[in-house]
Amino acid sequence: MMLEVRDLQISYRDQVVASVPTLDLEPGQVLGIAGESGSGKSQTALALMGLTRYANGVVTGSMVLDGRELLTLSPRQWRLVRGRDIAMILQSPRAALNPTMKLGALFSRTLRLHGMTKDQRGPRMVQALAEVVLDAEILDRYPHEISGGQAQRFAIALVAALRVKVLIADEPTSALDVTVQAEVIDVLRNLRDRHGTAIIFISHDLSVIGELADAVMVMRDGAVVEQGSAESVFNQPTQEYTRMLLAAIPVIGGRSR
Amino acid sequence: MSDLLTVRGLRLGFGKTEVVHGVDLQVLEGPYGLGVIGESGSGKTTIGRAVLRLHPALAGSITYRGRDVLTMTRVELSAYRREVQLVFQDGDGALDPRMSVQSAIAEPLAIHQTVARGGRRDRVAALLAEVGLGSDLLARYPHELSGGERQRVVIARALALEPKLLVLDEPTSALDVTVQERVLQLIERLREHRSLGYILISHNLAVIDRLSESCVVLYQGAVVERGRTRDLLTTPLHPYTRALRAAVPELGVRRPPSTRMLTVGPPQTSSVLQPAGQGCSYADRCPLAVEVCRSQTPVLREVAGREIACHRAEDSLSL
Amino acid sequence: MGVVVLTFLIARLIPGDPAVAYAGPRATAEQLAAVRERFGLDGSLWEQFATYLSGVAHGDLGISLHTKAPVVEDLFRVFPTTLVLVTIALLLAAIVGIPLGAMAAHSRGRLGDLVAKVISILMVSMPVFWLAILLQIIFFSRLGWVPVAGEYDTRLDATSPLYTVIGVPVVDALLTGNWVVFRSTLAHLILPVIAIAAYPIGAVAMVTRGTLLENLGEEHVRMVRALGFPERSVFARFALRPSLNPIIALLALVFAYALTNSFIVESIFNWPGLGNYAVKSIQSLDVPAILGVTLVVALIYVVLNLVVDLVQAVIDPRVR
Amino acid sequence: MKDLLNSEMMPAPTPDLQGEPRRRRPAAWPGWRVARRFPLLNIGMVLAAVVILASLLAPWITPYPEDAGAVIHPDLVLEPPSFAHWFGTDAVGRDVFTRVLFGGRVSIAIVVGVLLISAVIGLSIGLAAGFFGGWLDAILMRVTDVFLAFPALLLAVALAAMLSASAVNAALAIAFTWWPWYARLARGQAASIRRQGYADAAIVLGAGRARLLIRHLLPNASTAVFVQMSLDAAGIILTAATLSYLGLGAQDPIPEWGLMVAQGQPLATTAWWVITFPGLAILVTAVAFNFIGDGLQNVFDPKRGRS
Repeated sequence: MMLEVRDLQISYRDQVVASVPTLDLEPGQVLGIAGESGSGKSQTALALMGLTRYANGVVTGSMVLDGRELLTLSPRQWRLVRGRDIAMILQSPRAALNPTMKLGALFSRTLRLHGMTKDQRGPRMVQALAEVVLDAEILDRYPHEISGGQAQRFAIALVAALRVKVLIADEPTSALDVTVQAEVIDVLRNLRDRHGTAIIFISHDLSVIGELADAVMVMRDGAVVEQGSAESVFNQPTQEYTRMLLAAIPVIGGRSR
Repeated sequence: MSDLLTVRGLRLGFGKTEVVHGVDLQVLEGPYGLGVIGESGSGKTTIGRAVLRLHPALAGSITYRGRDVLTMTRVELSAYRREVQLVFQDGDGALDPRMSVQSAIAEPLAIHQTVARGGRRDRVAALLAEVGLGSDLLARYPHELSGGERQRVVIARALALEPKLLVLDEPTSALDVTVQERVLQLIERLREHRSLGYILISHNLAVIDRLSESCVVLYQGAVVERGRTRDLLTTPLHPYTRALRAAVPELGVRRPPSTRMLTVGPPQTSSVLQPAGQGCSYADRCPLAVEVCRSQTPVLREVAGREIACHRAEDSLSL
Repeated sequence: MGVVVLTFLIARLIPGDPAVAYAGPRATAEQLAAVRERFGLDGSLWEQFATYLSGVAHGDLGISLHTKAPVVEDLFRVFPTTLVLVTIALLLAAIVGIPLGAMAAHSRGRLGDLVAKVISILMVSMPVFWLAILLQIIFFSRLGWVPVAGEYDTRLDATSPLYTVIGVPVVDALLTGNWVVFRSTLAHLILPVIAIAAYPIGAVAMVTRGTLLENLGEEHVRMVRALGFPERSVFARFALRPSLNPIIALLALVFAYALTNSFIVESIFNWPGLGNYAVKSIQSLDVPAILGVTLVVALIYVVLNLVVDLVQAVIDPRVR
Repeated sequence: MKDLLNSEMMPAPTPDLQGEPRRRRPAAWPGWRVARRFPLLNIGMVLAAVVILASLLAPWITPYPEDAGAVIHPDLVLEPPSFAHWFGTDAVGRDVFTRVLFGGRVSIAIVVGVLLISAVIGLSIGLAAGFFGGWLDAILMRVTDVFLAFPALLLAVALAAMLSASAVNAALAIAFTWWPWYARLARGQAASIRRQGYADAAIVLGAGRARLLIRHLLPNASTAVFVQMSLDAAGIILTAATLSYLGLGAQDPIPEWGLMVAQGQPLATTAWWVITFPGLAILVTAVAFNFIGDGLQNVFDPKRGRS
């Protein structure tokens, strides 16, 4: 098992906002975390990135990545994990890019931070952009000059260039139009197939998760309600709440006028 | 059946840029739902606002039960707005943060004096009950309500004047799925009980499918396809509608990317939408585009029992 | 244009007869009439305004009643001194205020934040005239650490004569390499600069804290943290840069404020600048001079806004 | 100490066990319980209360109330602080403590007067401009721009010089320079509220302009105006004191803080107390109002925490 999480508990000011008893991830696997607002899914993502401290939260339990315990790492050691082993893409792709920086500058700085020489960086950037079907010309743009879908694909290119083991995608398509959402999902699937990146895909929308996930975890009010393979959760849900979530998804042709 | 609302050749703009280029819509007497499908930038919200004269029209006509809406005087407009109401997307902050639920729902009653002061409290409670909320919420303020509760309050307020026509602008897109389901059920129930006609604006095809008889698909401010909702969504013809339909994730159906009509398109070089000029506005993204698509703007024409603005509609039919 | 009208109206509406002020209380009626004619005070308000307008258009602001020299010349003489004083004070405000605000944002909600905030509020609540007098008493009269009054010790003229380049001693001394006088000018600058800088320091610190915190809560900061950037560069490079524009806008606003405060500080420290000139003009009902001063201030404001727009466009591509 | 400003930290997401989470944001005055978590707000309110009470009660709590007027005690000239004269005596032997307390009445009267005048003028103009837009907006905003192009203090100095020097005229001069700021604030508020969904909703429900203005605009703009007024109280105190210091405000027998500093300035090297205490009074009052304004800002808009 590449990533093993046990008894993870996230709290703010002594109030537990999310607890995850077990979460396992293998290379190339896509785990979908589904839940409505307030379910604790985004808090789980923050904890997996080691970013909870910046929101003054506390994490207990254990998170082991390739045999290495992450929770006991110092902030300095965490920095070397983020961007090398684990990366994250966020819900509002354009807001997630620094408004005063050209995309190329951010890309180049990030690769430099993780030890790539100048000669390595250029080809790596172009290759990664090609993987997400973006022209290298985009490197000369500012975030406000590109569309939301392009921004999200750019963020995925960053992750692809870094060759991380785990990508955490927190509602990566919720702010996008359906057609653009489909593009982003294709690009994520491509990333997984090409580099064997494991993906934790977080969404409020079970049907989007169904497009990509091998395993599914359903959360509610900070607790895990149900988890299992995608087939079992979608086809034979054991919990009433999961059934309700599934039934609530409006389907075309479900009820006709 | 007669028309409740008819929109003809409606053009709308912001400043000098036109964003809606001659749109026709038709809502029959209720219970009847017209779906307006569109993504961001399609002009769908502006159309909804124009129907209520919250946005000025550049050209075209809006007719409500035979009366011309665009030329109404202030008094006529006030009467019109008693019969036509707007339900916003929750995120728009449709409730005044400084008003309690009671005063928010009572506001239209107070303005139009339809219910005497003494009877208002009962009327408000009855409206709340109709949307499935208890009168314990009367003293609450918007920030003390959940998203679903707020949207129900907005609906109750819109119902206070017994409207005949509702404009529902993305009524559930800000809500969690389970809450969305309950709001959809509410709309379904109200349309039958109150014989409501409504324009349902949404990007969610499944919501449109469930709540509308007929629908139009907007792309960059123009209707590209129009027809009976069931036909249009089961066998979409316009390449854009097909792309939309293919992009909708469906549970348990995991299609390989190649079955989508729109996979990852060519790298877009321009972030701004193309100006509406010569040719089909969808040509750049369309897999079926040929020479004529770039030189001539397609107009709506009847193909296989529906209207479609596409030079290659026939070819699309045989795909 | 609006500014010109407003300044003219204010100056004309000041009660008292400027001709009397100029000619003295014992002047005869003929003398007064002569003065009025010479300064164009004899026509109607409209005529006076028209004359004045055409003068402004030609760069002629009339003749000062109290220095009896052309106002334009006076302004060129006194303005650079004030400009140097205020600019140094504002530089100090940026150098002290931005780090102070950044420190507050960094220790948000903890003791450092509270201390920084109390310091900032004390700075903006300080009556500038009182601060100037206190500084003078404590550091000059009591401790004798630094000199006051004037721009430098004029006794030095005997040993190291100062050559005029632009007419501002501190700059002249620097440009001509006159280090003795330069040291003296610096010592003379310390207290006035502190007095003027107090308010800007507090204001800059508060705005820096606010915009930094706003940016630190943005998604793009979370993103670079998630990419593994160290906190130092998250702060200095990724959060501060988008925060600079509000700070720059504030600096421009505060510049105007500091300019007015410099009037008071100048008169307390006997500094031969625009402020001193303005105060004397008001006291002697010197209409052309008052108009000139207000025009200069308004002009600075316009130029400042232009500079701010340019700088903001350089820093933030969204503004372009 | 760790929890000093904890309410400003990122709010912990509190799961709502009844299902959907309810948004928690302070829309209206959130009450004293929250106020207690803002130490500066409390210190500010206590300081302001002390200053206001002390000046209101000055005739009864000062040891020498007659010293607030034009009296001379040749035998008591420039006494240093002592038990009998806490803050010492001035150049004509008047008790500085008494005069400082009485001075508060002048300052508070000026603050209240200026705030009332400028807020009423500024709000009406600004709300009208933001609400109706169009040419009215263009004209009104050009006028306020001209005013704002001027450092307020300079304009006030010029105006005060033009009127005869008195506390009332100083207040009028300040109010005249102050209202454009309210006009701009109110215009911004009106324009932003006008874009909110609830403004459109009210129109659709049939609300006329008057109703929109009174029921929706005013209540929603009031928070920002309130915060601005408390911050401005500090600015007005400072401006008023500066005018008096320049001799353009209250005149001699009136105990005004700025004036007292000006009168004491020539003597300051030998009798530090004549300028120190009036100046401190200005500082403390300004600090109190700034604390309150800053605290209110945090209470109403914790995310932004502008200053």
